[in-house]
Amino acid sequence: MISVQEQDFNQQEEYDRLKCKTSVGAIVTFTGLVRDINNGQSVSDLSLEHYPGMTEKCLIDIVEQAKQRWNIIESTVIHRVGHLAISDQIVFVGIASQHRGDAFAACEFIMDYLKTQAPFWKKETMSNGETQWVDAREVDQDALSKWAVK
Amino acid sequence: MISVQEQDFNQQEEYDRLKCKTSVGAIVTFTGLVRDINNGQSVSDLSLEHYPGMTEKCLIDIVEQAKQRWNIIESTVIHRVGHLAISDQIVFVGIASQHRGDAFAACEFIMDYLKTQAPFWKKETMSNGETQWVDAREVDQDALSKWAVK
Amino acid sequence: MIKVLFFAKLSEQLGCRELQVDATAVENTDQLFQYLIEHKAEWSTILTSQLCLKAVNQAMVNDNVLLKDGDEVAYFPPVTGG
Amino acid sequence: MIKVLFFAKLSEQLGCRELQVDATAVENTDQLFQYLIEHKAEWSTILTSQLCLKAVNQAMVNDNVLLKDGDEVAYFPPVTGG
Repeated sequence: MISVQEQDFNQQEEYDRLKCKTSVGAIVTFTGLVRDINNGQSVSDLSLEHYPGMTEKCLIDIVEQAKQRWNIIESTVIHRVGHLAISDQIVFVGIASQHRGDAFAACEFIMDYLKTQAPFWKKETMSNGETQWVDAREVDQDALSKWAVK
Repeated sequence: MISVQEQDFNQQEEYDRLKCKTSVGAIVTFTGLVRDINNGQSVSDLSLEHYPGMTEKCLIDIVEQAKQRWNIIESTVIHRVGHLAISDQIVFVGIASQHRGDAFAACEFIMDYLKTQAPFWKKETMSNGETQWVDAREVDQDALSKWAVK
Repeated sequence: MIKVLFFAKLSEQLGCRELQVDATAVENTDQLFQYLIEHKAEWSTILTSQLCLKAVNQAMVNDNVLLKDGDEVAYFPPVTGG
Repeated sequence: MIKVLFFAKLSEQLGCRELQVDATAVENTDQLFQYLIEHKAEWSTILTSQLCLKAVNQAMVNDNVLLKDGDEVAYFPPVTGG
């Protein structure tokens, strides 16, 4: 399941959906939240812009790549857009597999690719009222190297 | 939070506990479930024996090691013991961090060490009524190598 | 026509979210970029002073790509979702 | 006394979960293991035919370890939790 949406999502519902088959032995979930501090500056809220159409295509493609590399029984990617406050949920990636190795790797792979490939952009409002577009982090680009085919 | 317990646990409750601070930007959870098939054989249920006292000590030690290697804001490890049925939850590891890299690594590290160090033993009842102790898997021992200090 | 889209900081700086470009005026993305640089006085500086990623028909591309009538080309800063 | 515990498959095979051994009879874990092997006829085969892990005072150890009165020593198969 892939969804780009304004509304919030529910951890238990998403977990239960992943847990639906008796062959599932391992579920890994990742949730990204709006932090109160980014690069040392105090954040008061966030808005998320995206490229409708391309975001969905891009997420489908990333999940497809993960399915080719690891055994995945169920997968979920949810990314929110629009206005978000501190501690709000931004993104959810959940993977159900037979074994934990596949679930961990696929979940982290999807997040690493999403971070550098999926057309979302964050704009922060700081606690002093100023707004600024978040800069891409080099560390996110570097994170991709661990998925290079050896 | 570390707990060895007979009773079930709740995904949402554990997630909410991890999410309690506004500095948290990433939550990774792992849940292990009773699979219907193990090593090609049909399983009907499972009982989990442990070494009371040592299990808790061992889990505390593993979490402590993780905290020395990664930035962890909150952590939870729950392991059930006693009688379990298919699809029942066995183990939960949840990590809350500022950034996803720490949360993924610490969560997988704790699971890999738990799998090879913590004194729990599974006994399966097969669908034909026979019982057998689960054999340790070499792949679990191998999984430790990725955490060797480079 | 070729549909050109701008997103995030880039769209704010250019003061433009969407533009239609005559497909007969540009053969490929290199020519389209040149067209955009010359489109308004300040666009040259904005488009060349920072890293702009591009997508053709909603797939990211690095190289020069042939364009045809009906194509959609988007320009945007490095992504920051997740 | 030294408290000796067996777990899981090993405890089933030996038909024993717990045993008290006189601390004056064994100085270290090697001697304790020798004592257990000789404790009952069938224990030798059971204890030497498979991988037995050991913990002294609830911490896993590989090597020979000195024992004193009040110590707790456990033997068990490779763990299979999680």
